Amino acid sequence: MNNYKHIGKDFVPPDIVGKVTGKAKYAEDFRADGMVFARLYTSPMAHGRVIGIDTSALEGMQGIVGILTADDVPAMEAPNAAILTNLPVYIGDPILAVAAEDEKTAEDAIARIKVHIEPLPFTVDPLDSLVEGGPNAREEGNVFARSSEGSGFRTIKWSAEQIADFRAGKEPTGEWVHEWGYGDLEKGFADASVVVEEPFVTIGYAHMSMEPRTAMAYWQNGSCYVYGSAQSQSFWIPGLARLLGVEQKDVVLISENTGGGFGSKIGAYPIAALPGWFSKKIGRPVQLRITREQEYYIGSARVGFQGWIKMGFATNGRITAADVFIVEDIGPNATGGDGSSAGGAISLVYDPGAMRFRGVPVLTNTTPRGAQRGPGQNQIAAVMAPLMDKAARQLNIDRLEIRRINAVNNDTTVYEEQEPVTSAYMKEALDKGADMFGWTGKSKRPKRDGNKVIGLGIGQGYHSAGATGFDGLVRITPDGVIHLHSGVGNLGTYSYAVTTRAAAEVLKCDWEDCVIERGTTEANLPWSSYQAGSVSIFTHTRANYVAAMDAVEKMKQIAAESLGGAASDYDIDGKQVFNVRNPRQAMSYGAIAARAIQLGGPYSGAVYPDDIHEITKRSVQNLAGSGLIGVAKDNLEQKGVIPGLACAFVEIELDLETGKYEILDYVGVAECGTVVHPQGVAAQMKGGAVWGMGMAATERHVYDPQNGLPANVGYHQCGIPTYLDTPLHVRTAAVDLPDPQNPFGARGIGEPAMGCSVAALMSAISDALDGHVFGRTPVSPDMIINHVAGREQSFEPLQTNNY
Amino acid sequence: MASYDVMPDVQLFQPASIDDALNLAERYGRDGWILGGGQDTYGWLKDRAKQPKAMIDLNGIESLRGIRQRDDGVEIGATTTLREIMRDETINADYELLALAAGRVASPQIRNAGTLGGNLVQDARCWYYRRGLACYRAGGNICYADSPEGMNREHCVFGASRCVAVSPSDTATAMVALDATMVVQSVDGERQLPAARFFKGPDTHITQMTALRPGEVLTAVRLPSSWAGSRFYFEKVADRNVWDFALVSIAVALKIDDGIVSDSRIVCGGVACTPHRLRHVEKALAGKAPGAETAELLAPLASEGAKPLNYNHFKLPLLENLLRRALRA
Amino acid sequence: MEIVTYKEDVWGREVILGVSWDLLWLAIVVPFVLIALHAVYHAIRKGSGRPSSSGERVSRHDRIDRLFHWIMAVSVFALLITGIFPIIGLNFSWLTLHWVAGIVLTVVVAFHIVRSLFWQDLKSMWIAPSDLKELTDAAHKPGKYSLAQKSMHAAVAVLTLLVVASGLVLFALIDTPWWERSNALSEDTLGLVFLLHGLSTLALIALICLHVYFGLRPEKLFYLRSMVSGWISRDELSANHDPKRWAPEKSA
Amino acid sequence: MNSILSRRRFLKAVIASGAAAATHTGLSSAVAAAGDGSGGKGAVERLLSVTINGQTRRVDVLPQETLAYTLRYKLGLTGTKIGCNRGECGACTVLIDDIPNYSCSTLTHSVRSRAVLTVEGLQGEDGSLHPVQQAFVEELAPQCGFCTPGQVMAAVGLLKDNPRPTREEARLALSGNLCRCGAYDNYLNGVMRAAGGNS
Repeated sequence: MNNYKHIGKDFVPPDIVGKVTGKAKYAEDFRADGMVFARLYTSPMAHGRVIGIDTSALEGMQGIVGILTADDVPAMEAPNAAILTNLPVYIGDPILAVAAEDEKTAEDAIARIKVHIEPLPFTVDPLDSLVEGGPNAREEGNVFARSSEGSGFRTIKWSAEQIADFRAGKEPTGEWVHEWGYGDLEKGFADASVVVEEPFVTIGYAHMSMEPRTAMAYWQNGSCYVYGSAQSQSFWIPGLARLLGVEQKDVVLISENTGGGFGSKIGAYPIAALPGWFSKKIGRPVQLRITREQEYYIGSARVGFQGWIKMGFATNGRITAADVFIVEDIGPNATGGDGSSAGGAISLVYDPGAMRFRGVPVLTNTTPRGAQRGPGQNQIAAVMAPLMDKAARQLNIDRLEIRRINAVNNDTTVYEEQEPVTSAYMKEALDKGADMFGWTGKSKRPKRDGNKVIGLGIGQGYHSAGATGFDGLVRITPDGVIHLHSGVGNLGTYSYAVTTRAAAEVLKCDWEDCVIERGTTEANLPWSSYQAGSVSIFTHTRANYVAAMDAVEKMKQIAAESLGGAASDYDIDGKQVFNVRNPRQAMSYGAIAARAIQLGGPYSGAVYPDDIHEITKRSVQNLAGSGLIGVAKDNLEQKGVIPGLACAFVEIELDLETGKYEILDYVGVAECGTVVHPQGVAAQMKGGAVWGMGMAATERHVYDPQNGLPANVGYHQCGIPTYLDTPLHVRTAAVDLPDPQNPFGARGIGEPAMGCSVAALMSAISDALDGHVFGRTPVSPDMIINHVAGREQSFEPLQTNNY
Repeated sequence: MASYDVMPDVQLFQPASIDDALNLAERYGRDGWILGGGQDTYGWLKDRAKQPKAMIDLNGIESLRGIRQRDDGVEIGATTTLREIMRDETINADYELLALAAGRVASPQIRNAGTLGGNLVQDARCWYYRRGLACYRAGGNICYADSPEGMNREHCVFGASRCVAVSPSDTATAMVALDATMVVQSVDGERQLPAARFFKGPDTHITQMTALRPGEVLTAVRLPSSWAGSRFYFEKVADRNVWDFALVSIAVALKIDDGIVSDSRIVCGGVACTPHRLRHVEKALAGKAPGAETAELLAPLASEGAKPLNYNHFKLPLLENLLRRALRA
Repeated sequence: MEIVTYKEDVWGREVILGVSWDLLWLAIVVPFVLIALHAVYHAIRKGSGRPSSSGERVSRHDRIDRLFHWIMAVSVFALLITGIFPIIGLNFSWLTLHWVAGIVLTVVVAFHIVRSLFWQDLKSMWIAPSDLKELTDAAHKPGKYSLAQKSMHAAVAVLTLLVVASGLVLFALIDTPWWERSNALSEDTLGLVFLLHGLSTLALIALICLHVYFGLRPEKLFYLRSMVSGWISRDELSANHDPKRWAPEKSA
Repeated sequence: MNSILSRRRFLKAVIASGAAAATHTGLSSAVAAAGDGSGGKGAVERLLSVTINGQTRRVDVLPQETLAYTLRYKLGLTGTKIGCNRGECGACTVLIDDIPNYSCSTLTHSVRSRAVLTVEGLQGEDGSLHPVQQAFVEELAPQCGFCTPGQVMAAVGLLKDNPRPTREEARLALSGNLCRCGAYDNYLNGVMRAAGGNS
C-alpha cells in the first residue's frame, strides 16, 4: 500500500540477539569494582511510626559495610513515596537498607536488626475508610485530589446509609471531588428507550514485571552512574537527578535492557536512587536487588475501582447518555488518576450523546498504585462490555451492531471539551475482526453441550497514543555510518529501534548503514517522551522525522556549497546527495559528514536550535565536530486527541461444573494508523491479550482487613497467566489506515491491546451465563460456581481487595 | 517481617547409603531437614521461616530411587521424580491414577526435580502460615485464617481443628485411593502405615502434615496389586492450570464387575487437612452402575457434613460436581 | 530455665506465647521431693497408736459433697490428660474432650460455691488466726478441718478458679457447637491468658500430687474413707478433732 | 566516548573480582555453616568441580548455595535470570543432564557429577545461534527478554526429548516458564519453527 523502505517492514532489532543468548545486560547483571550488595528491611505494618531502630546485634558481624536509613536520604513531601521512611504507609514500605560484601550477609544483618514501630490506623478497602468513623490511610486524610487547580489531602466521609445504598447498587449520594461532563444528561436519559444501571468493582493488582527492579550505582568524578531498570531512558534523567539531589548533567543512566515495566517504571522511582545515596555514604558501588515479594510491594499496582454506572440507549442502540461514578483505590501514595481516564475512555469509545463523570480517589494502606497498561481505560473496558451486551439484548440488536453504531470515527468529538480525534477507524476494526473471527457464523451455532457452554465476546480498547514536542537527533560520521540517537527506553516493545527507522526512511539509507545509539546517557541521547501511554511510536517517529529532515536539508546545503548550485537543486538517495539535473554531480554521505566537520556551525553541531531540551543540547555539545548533526524539536502541527484503538473477539468454552473456561479462539485487531512494525504490533496485541486474560480471571490484590496483610505477594499467588491459561493460538490483524497527523500515519497500540481482551472475556463470560453481569474483575472460578449453583457470593457487594 | 530470598547458612549432608541418612536424621532430629527434590524446601529456608541446622539430601541414595515390581504390586522409591512416575510404563498401565495426579503437580520443572516422597510430605500452603506467622501450625496459639474476616478461600471445609489449612498434595489423594502402604524407616527400623493413616490432621498433629516422627524418613510407597488396572478418574480444579494447588481435586478408583461397582475409593484434595475419603459415598456406590443416573443420585452426598469458612463455600458445589463427573465418566 | 515463651505477632512484635512447658518436670519433681521428706520425717518420729475405726460412726461428708469431690477429681484428671499428654508428645484428638471436661469442672465448681455459701458452714473451712496454734501446740485440735486441710483447700480453690477462668476465655475463642471461633483477643492478651492457664495448671499438678499423697497416708486414710463412705469413727474424731469445735451427728 | 571505553574496561575487569569478593566472604560465612555437625558422614566439601556448558570449573560453593547463585555470582554467567528465586517463574531454567530445572531451586552441590547447560552454552563455536535461538529471533519472540533465557532452555530441553513436538506438546513443555509480556504465542511459534514445523 505504501512504498516505504523501512516503515511497515519487519527487521531484526539490534538487542534481540542478546536476549536469546543471555548476553543482554539487565541492571542486576552489572558488577563494579568493590561493589557491595544491599538488602531492604520493609515495613511489617500497614501503617505505623518507626520509634526505634536497634542495630546493636550487628556489632562484630563480618562483611557488613553500612546501613542506610530514612535519615540519610531526602524526605519526600506526602503523599509521595519515599526512598526510605520512618512513617510506613503500607506493608513493604522500605525503612532501611544494609550493605554487605554478599547478599547472604546483608540478609543475616537484616534478620538481626530490630525495628520498633508504633501501629497507626489502617484501611485496605476505600469504602471502609469512606464510611463515617472509618480509619484514614494517612494522618493527613483519606482522600488526595490531584488537579490543575491544586492538589491536596481531604478527609471525606459518607454516612453508613450512603455506603449501604452504594453497595445496594443505587446512585452514590456521597461527596466526590472530581467531576466533568458534557451535553444534557437528563435529556439523554429521557430520550433513552433502554437504561442499564450497574454497580461495579475492578480489583487492583500488581505489575509484577519479570525483573525485580534492581539498581546499581557508584560515583565517578562528581557524576552518579546508575544502572537502573527503567521503562524510559532520557525521560528518567530529570526525576533521577531530583531524587539524587544533583544536576541533570551529573547523572548517567545506564539501562540497556529492562525486564518489563507496564507502567511501573515510567519515570525514576525512589528506590532507584537508593544505591546512589548508599554509595555516596559508604564510598563503594552499591547494588540493590530486591526480592520478588518486595517487587510486589514496591513495584506498583493497578488502581482499583468501586463504581456505579448508568447508560441510556436509543432504540437504534445509540448511547444517549452515560453517567459514571468511581471510587478509586489509589493506595497510600495517591498515584493513579485512572478514574477520570476511565470516563474519558467511555466518551471516546462509545461516544455517548451526553455524559458525566464523578470520582473520589481514596487512600488505602495497600501497595502504591501507578499507571498500569491502560490505567482506567482498561478497567472501564471490562465494565462496559457486558453492559453493552445487556443493552443489545434488551434492544434486540446484534452485539456487534450496537458496537458498530456507537463506534468512534473521524467525526467523533471526545472528552469534556469535545475535542476532535486525529483519526479513528473502530468500525473498520470491528468489521475486520468480525470477519476473521466469523462472528455471524459463530453466533448462530448452538451454545450448550451438557455442562459446557460456549460464550462469545467482543471487546474494545482505547488509550490516547501520542505526544509532541520531543527531540530527534541523527548524526552522520565521515565513515558514512548513520548514527540514530534514541532516548527511548528499552522495555521490550522495540520502539526504541522502530522509531529510529523513521529517520532511516527519510535518509533513504539501508538499515545496515545505521547504528542505534542508546541505552546510556553517555551515548548522547536526545530528550524523549516517556515510554508509556502507547505514545512512543507516534511521538518519536515524528521526532526522528524532523531530525532527519534537518540532516537532509543540511546535506543539501553542504552539497550546494561544495558542488555549486542551490540546496534546492539537490536530492538524496543511495547514501548520496546529488544534483537532480546532473546526478553525476554528487557527494557521498561520508564526504558530506567530513565537510560538515570542516564547516562547523549548525552542520557539525557547534550551533543548535534554542528550542531543543537541555538534555539534547548537552548531547549535541558532546557530539559537536564528530560529523553532520541533524537535530530538531518536533514542532509539527498536532490537533486533537490521538487515539490508539483495538478490538477483540473471543470464543470461550465455559464448564458450568468447574467454573473454568478455555479460550477456543481469540482475534485481536489493532487500529493504530499505519503499521510501522508488523511483528511489533502483533507482539503487542498478543501480550495485551494475555494481560487481559489475567485481569479477567486471576489477578487481584487480596488483603486481610483485620491486620492489613497481603495474601498475594508472590508470583505464585498473584496469578499471572501461564501458557496453559492462554489460548494455543492468538490471531491478530491491523486496520492499517494512516493517521494524518503523523508523517508516516502511525499511532501507538500497547495499552488498547489489553483493554479489548479483558472486555471481550467479560463479554464472553456474561454471554455464556445467559447475560449474567458479575460487575467485577476478576471473575474467578468460585464466583462462576456459586452463580451456577445459585449460591450467594462470599464477598459483600462492592467489597474489594478480597477473594 | 523482612523479606529474604538467599539461602541462609545451613549444613548439607549428601549420604550415599540409607543407614548414613538415618543416622543423620536421628542425630539432627527436628533440626534436620530431609531433602528430596527440594521444591518445598528452599522457599521455607530462603524465607528463614524454617531454620533447620542441616539438610539431609537423599538423592545420592540409589536404593531410594526407581520403580520396582513386587509380587504384591509395585514399590516406588521416595526420591523417584514425578517426571519418572508420569513416564513409567507400569504406572501408566496399572496405576494410571498416580500418573495422572503426578502430571498435574505444579510445573514441568518442578515435576522434573520434585520427588514422590517430597510431594507426599510437603507442608501446608495456607498463605498466613507460609508468611511465617506464628500460627497454631507454626507452634503458636492462634489461627489467622479462620477468623471473622480472614481471607480463607483456599482453606478447608472438613476436619478443621483450630488450623484450617488443606492438604496440598496432588499425589496424596491418589495414594489413599490406591490403598498405598507408606514405608517409613529410622534407626529403630522400619514401620509401614496405610496411606490413610500416614496423613494427619490438626486435631492430632497440628504442627505437621504426616505421622512422620523426628528422625524418620519416608523411603518408599507400595501400591498393592488389588487396585491395579481399576477404572480411575483424577481431576484437579485450580485457578491457573500451572503451579497452582487444587481448589478441589478428586481421585477415584472403581472396581467394576459386569457393569456394577463392587468396590471403590473416592478421595478428595483441597477440602480437608488430609486427603478426604468419601466413605459414605463409597458405601452408597457399592452395587450401583456408574453413569449419569448414579452420579446425580450420589453427588449431593459429597458435601455432607462440610463446614465452610467465609470465602470457601464454593468448594461444596465444586466437590459435588467433581464427584458427579467422576461417576459419570 | 525460662518460665514464659514468646513469639512474634502478626506484625512481627514480640508477644507472650504462653508458659514454658519445660516447667512440667518441676511441677512433678518438687512435690515428690516434699513427699519424700515428709515420709522420712514421719517414719523417724513415731506416731501415737492409730485410733480404732470401729465403734460409733459420725458423719463427715454428705453424699452430695462426696459426689462433687469425685466428679471434680475425674474432670480434673481428664483435663490434665487431654491437656498435657499432647504436649509431651502423645498425640490424640484432645480438644473436644478437654473443653467438655472443662465444662463439667466449671459446673461442679459453681455448684460447690453456691452450696458452700448458702447450705454449708463456710466458717468450717475458713482459716482463722487461732488455727495457727495447731502448728505449735499438738494439744490444740482443729474443728472439722485441720489447718493443713484448709490450706490445701484454699490453694486448690484459688488455682482451680484461675484455670477455670482462663480456660473459659480460651473456650470462647474456639469453634464450638454454639459459636464460631474469633480472634477477639489481641495477641498479647491471648498470650497472657495462655500463660495464666499454663501456670495455674502446673501449680495444680503439684498440689494434686501432694493431695493424693496425704489422702493415702496410713494415719490419714480414714479421711479418704470418709470421702468415699461419708463417716469416721468417734475414736478418729476425738483423736484428730476438737469435739467442742466440731460436733457431727451420728451417721446412719 | 572515552568515559564509555574506560567504563567498559572497568566493568569487564570486574565480573571476575566481583565473584572473587563474593567467594571470599563466602568463606567466613561457611565457617558458621560448617560450625555445626559438620564432618559427619556425607558432609559436603566446599570446593567442587562442576561441568557447565562442557567445561569443568573448580568453584568454592557454600553448602546451601543454589545453582542460580553460583552461576550468576561466582561464575559470572548472568544469562540465567532470577525472576522470583522461588520456582514460580522459570527465568532461571537450565538443563541438568538435558532435563529442564529451576536453577534457583537446585543446590549446586547436587549437580556435582552432572552436566549443566545454560543459555550461554548454546551457540556454536562460530557464534552461530542455536536453532531455537534463531527461531525466537525470527518470530520476535522475546519482548522484555528477561524470561527469554528460561524459555530458550525449556524449548531446547523439549527438543532434545522430543524433536518433533506438536504445538500442544510444546505448550505443555514450556508451561513452567512465565512471560509477563505475554509472548507465549510467539515463543510457541518459535519452538515449532525450530522443530522444523511451520509455526
